[in-house]
Amino acid sequence: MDMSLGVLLATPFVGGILAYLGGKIHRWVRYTFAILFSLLAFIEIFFFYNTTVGNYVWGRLFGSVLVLQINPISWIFAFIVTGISFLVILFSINDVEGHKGLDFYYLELLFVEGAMLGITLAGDLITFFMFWELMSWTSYFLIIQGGKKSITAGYKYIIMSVIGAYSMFVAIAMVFGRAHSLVFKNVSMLLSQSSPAFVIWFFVLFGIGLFVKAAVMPLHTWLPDAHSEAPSPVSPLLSGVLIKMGAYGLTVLFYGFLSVQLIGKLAPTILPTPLLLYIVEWLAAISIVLATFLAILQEDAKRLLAYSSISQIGYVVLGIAMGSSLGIAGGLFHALNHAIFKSLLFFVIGGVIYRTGTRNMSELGGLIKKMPVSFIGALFGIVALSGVPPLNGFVSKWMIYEALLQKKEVFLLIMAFVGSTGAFLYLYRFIHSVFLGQLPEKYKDVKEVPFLMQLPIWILSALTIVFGIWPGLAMNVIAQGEKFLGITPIKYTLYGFPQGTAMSSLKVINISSVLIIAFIVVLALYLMLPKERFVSQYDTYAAGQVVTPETKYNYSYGFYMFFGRVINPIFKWSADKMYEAWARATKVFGDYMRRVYTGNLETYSSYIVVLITIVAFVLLIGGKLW
Amino acid sequence: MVNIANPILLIAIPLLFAFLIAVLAPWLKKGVKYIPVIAFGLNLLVVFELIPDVLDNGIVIATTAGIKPPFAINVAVDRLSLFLVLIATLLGFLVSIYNLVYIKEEPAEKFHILFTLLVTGITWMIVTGDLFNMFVAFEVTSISAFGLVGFHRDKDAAEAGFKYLVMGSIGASLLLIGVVMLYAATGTLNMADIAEKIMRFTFKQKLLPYAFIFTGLGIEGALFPLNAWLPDAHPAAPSSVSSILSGIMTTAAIYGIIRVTVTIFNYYQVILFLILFGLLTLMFGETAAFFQKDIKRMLAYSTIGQTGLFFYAFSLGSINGMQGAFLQMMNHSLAKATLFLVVGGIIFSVGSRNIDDFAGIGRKMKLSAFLFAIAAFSLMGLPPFFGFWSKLKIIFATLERVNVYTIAFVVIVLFMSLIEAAYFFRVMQVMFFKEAKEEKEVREAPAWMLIPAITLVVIILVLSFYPTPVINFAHKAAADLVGRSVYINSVLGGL
Amino acid sequence: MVRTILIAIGIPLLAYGFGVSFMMFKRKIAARIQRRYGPTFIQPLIDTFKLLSKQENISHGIMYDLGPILALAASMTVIFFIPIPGMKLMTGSADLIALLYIMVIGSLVMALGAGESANPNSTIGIARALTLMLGYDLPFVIVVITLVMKYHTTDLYKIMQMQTGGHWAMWLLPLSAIVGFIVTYGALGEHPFDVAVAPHEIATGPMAEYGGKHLGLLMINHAFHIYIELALFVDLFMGGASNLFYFYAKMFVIFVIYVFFDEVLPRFRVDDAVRFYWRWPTILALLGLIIVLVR
Amino acid sequence: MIYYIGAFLLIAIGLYAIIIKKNLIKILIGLDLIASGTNLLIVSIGYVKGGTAPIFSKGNILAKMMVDPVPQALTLTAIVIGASELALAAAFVVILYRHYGTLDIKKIRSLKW
Amino acid sequence: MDKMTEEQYRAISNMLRKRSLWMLHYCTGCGAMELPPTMTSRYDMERFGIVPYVTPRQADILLVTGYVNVKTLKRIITVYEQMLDPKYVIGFGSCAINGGIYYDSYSVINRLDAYIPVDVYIAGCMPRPEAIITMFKHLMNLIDSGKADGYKRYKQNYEFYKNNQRKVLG
Repeated sequence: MDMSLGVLLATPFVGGILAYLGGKIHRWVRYTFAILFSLLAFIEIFFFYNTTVGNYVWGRLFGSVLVLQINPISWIFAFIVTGISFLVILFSINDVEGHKGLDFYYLELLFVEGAMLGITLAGDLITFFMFWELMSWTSYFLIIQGGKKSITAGYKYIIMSVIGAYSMFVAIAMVFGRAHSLVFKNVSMLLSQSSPAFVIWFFVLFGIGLFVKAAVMPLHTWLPDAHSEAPSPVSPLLSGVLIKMGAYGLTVLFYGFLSVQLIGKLAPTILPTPLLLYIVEWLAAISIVLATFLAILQEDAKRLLAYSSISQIGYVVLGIAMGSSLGIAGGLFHALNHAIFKSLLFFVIGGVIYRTGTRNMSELGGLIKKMPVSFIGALFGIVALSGVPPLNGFVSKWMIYEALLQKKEVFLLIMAFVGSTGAFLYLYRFIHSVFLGQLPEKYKDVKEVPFLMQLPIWILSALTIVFGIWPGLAMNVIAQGEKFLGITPIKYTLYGFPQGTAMSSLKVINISSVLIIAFIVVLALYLMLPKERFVSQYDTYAAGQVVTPETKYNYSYGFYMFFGRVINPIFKWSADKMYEAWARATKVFGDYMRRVYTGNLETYSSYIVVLITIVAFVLLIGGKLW
Repeated sequence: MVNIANPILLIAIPLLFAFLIAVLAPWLKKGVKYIPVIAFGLNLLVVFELIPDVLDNGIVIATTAGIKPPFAINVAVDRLSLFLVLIATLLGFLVSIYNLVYIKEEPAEKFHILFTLLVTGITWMIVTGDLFNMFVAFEVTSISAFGLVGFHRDKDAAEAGFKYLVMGSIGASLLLIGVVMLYAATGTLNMADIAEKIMRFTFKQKLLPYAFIFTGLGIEGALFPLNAWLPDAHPAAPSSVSSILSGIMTTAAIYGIIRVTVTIFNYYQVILFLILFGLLTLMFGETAAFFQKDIKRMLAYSTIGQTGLFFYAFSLGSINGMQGAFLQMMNHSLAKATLFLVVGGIIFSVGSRNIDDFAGIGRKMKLSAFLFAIAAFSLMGLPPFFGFWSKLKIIFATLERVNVYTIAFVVIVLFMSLIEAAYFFRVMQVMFFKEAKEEKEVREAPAWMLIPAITLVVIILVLSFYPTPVINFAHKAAADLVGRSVYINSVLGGL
Repeated sequence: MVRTILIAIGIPLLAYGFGVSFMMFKRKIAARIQRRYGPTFIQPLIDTFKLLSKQENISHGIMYDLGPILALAASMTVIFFIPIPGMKLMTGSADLIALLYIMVIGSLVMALGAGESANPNSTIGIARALTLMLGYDLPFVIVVITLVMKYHTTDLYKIMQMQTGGHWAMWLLPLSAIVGFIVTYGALGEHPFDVAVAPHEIATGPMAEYGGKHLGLLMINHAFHIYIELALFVDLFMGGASNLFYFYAKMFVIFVIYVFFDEVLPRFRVDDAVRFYWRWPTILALLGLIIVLVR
Repeated sequence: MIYYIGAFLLIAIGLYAIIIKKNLIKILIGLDLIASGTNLLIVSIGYVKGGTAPIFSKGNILAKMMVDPVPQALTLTAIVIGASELALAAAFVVILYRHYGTLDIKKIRSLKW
Repeated sequence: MDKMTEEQYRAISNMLRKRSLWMLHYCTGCGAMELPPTMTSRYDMERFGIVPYVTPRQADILLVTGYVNVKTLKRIITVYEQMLDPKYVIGFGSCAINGGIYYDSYSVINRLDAYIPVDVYIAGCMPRPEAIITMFKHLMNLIDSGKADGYKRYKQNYEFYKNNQRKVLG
């Protein structure tokens, strides 16, 4: 049983290498290996359903053992990783066909999957960090395959990732200096015995690394660029899975290494939540609201979705940081849901880009008639994302709100709500500008995406319904996970939550069945009425003016310009500009610094003299500067 | 039966062959170029023979003239030396294979002589147990390096060579002064003996000689204010020489400093201010590298940075720190040598040293680009490559004690790693993802130039996925070094 | 079982009756305010019938058809989650928070339907409506939270029950009630918040391309909408009612006030509407919330 | 003592020449001065006042009165090395002169940071 | 039985339809001047269920108020074709009937009748509100009795109308 974890982890890596080598023979060999091994990993995951396998030692280093483990919490994330990766590979086959360096692409894709799987399976900090870095640079190579602009975006991504990872590195090294063992259990034991200052340092440094990956404001600036510039099939992987690794890390940090009680002891608790968690909650809430507002004002479809990801990951972090059973369950469930619907939306827009070649929303429109399947996918995606019943986003958002209400964190709740309402705005903008409205003349021959690209859309659409109506399916694992973390597991039913879990009970099945019955009734009424005839899109009201195909009679540029007038004052300052200013300052400073290498022999010789003097002097005063 | 596990052979064989080249050149003509390969092949054999001995006993000592150590020049190979000798010989061997194709310019035989002498000098410097011998080895290394840097005899090479020469000879003089001062104080030149005798001295009495030796070796070892020759000299030299200079020569000089500081002066826990040198070297090297357009110059600056990194790790003064330093030395030697060799091949094909001209290399010279990438990853310390483990160790060693200083050190080290990652990623972007402006006919480098790089990359990969033996070995080496008695006692009382 | 079926049929009819009667009253009262005679009392019913019986209907696509259908279905769904006198209905399945989201389904789907009509007027109307929604959502959420904090439950029925006997939230939380009133106003889309429809600017916005049976369904939906907003306000702030007559009376009082405002005020520009909502109502609502929290 | 001061003075003058002087030949002279100073230092360390050469075969000379032989050996080595270094440097100067047509170090600055 | 219900349904629907006439006034000339008093408090058109509406999709009556020239005719036809059956057209004022004082202009259409079917004309330059209300009453009677069948005529004689339109519009 222990060995099987190693097998699971090795699957994507082996698949990647085989796909790479197979690609040299024939492209279908490559595809077969890629699909086969990603599917294999996904299937292997189910052998670990609801099990806790600990401590498969796979190596030793510096006196610490390297351990793999799996528990229900990591299972959820491993499930997301393998599932979405599989779909991404399916989607890739048609989408990136004909590009250069495809063997390398699939290699990287499977390596990213393997690295993320490694993160979820890691049982000690060295393994965790190793796979974390591996994930960063392998995904970097995926991102920069998206064209010219993506290189800058990828550069930003890798720099920020590396900064985050190094921050985490310092935290890990601090622990290693004390514990000399980095197995999760020892780490939590050490932290429970350490001084508050040490724990806070650890928390902050480790947290920064996770926040960068989870794109919590103000460390989010890499995300909009990277997600929008990456190749279409990579964006779902980034948005759906990669940023979830941050959420997983936070869960492990908050409740694996530390615990609510322990964090509570670090600072006086006048608040409903321990201070550190409370700060995290506020950061999450701020990213919810600001990212939502930014998403509303975007013109680029993928950029819009990228900002939406920042906002939605805000909910995840908010839920996880809450510390209550319901909140954590909500956060984890939202992580799962977000992986489903955001990947779905990115797949859809990927298909649209594949067919039309643009992602500028003001150039698109009216694709519903040409790409109905994509439209249905987008519809499910936006309904799920906006948190409207009966799809899955509703349940998790509801849980987070109820948890906030339970803890009386009202201001956070207000922000979460506003973010959610704002989501209607940008999501409507997304679906309208792409699928509704006027079909531009140049896209009148656009076809639906090929079957392999439809498949992920169908599967994920179905999942939004499944998890929306039967949230108990997910709660089953999440409750196990909470038990594993030592938190009271959440009470749930298959269709919702009984009285006492939240402020009030919830039965999703009732809402959806009433909705469906009402729909059937109204549809019956509608069908009894005189039949309608279909008219062309140009037969539309234009105050008597005749609309011709040459006329662009569509509203899609500057969709919420009037709203922009209201909120623009907030965005005078941006974190991105600040970072760029820092980078520039560092660069200028560095440029001055390197002028010591003047290239003049006499300068260099004088350095020697100066140095001897200094060394002699320092030795004279005892050789001790400190 | 002659026991070939004798460290003296390490010096003797290549010296002999170096003179053989000079002698045989008129007859062998082109065939001369195979002599260094044979020489270092033999050396490699010797080193492999030495390995089990050193692993068993911790140290192997050889003496000359049959007199016991304090009075005779002796050669001692302990774990640390073995570590470096192995790398030096390996690099010497591989690079001399590389030279078979790479060196076309005349006078080739002089190049081969100098090259052989260079590697010999480095090996000598590492294995010697005698301070004055170290000076001589230092000079052998330096002079051959001066010659090799100026080998192209063009504008840049001459200027760089001249700068290097002036700096180097000042350094040599300083080193000699230091050595002589020690001799005046103790009356012996044997390292172990000096170490024994110098124990009676007060801290301040030891100062001046140490300052001179440190500065002298520091010039060759590329410590911060003394390293200004390096970014000129390394790029000016032929790529194969650059890989030796960057890969092992600075490391050997740093080895000298380590040996002097720890074994002779026993200063390693006292003079923590050496950390400053490490950090400054790191900072200036990496920052300057970030701005370079010329790839060899960038790599040269990166060498300065790496040297700073492992010197910093060494000057932490703990066993773990030294372990990290040794690992990083190894990583740097292998990776940087690979980089220079690969870049040499690329420049050979592209005909330019400007990074921007490398656009599209990733497609046309797949193997070279791949080797470059692996070596660069290892140098940057990306997992799962070997550099990751060494960097991990360095950071762990720094944070054994958590205080404001160590945190600040770690921040600097990591920030500089970030800059390093930034410029290497930039190069790789250009190589792999930028389209070439004009379609030039670029062919893969000749096989003989790739084989050494491939070998090195294979070694890196093996170490990456199976680092445990090396890590343990480095730990033992560090422990031996810090527990000075092993060295001193076995040299003085041994045999 | 029979009772359940009766309720299931009766509640929508009742809601429609209530809603359509308000529509009737509205036109009559408005006429009287303008010193006109006004239309026949059953004019809205006539209009609806006429629209539904139009002999020709056009469609721009499936989503265009589904828009009004789903909007109406969603409104009918919402009705079952708002308690009416003596009946809990399905409030146990979805609490106040869920209700807020169920209420959105209709508008969202309607927006999609209108979007497919490829008419920029519709799109602008929807953009405005959504923006306005974001505007009034902020104070409304604060008000809802205030109520939840006050009564320690999110169950609408329980909130209603706790207000029986004259302990109306309107008296206990006057600030929140005022804000709730203004917000309901915006949700109804009457002057000065009729930015989404704005017939003179953007040709009735989302409805620009809708005619015939689709518009008929939307008129029915409008009746439901009025009922939903008013019933929610009455349930939240006026303690529901003990019987249907009181329920109707309370809704009627509120509605008459709306109509008065509606008739005398001009229209906001949409960003001004948002600014308005984010200024005074929000401040008042926050004050109300803080008062509840502090007590 | 005077030898030591002299030796260090020579080294200092050499360094001065390298740092201040702009002519390549003068820099070479500076280098030579440093080497000479070092050699002087080494020899003076082994020097015993009134001592003789350390040749045992002549007999009847006290070991105490002998000059230490090791520094002399060192000096010889150092002189050889110094000479070769200087020769190499001179070669470089020639090459530089061929390329630049001048010996002024201010004009030989193609390599910069 | 079926026929009976059909008849009754038609009767009822006509009865209700005439009570709910939503109009779209196409203000081509000065005739519209008299509409505001008709709509507002003094004459209160809403008494009869007549309300001005905005888009052709929603409206039942197309009010062509004033002269029609070639350019506006195109718009009128578009609007008319966008309206949903049953729909009615009212020629409002002398100009709509025969060009009025612009009868000899090069660009004015003299007979609206030839291009779209007009159900009711109302004479006057311009018609007073009383006249307008009388006209509406007349239209209601026509609808009630099923005689306001302009939209049917348009479909039956589609080719005729199209030909006429084509002649003018080219």
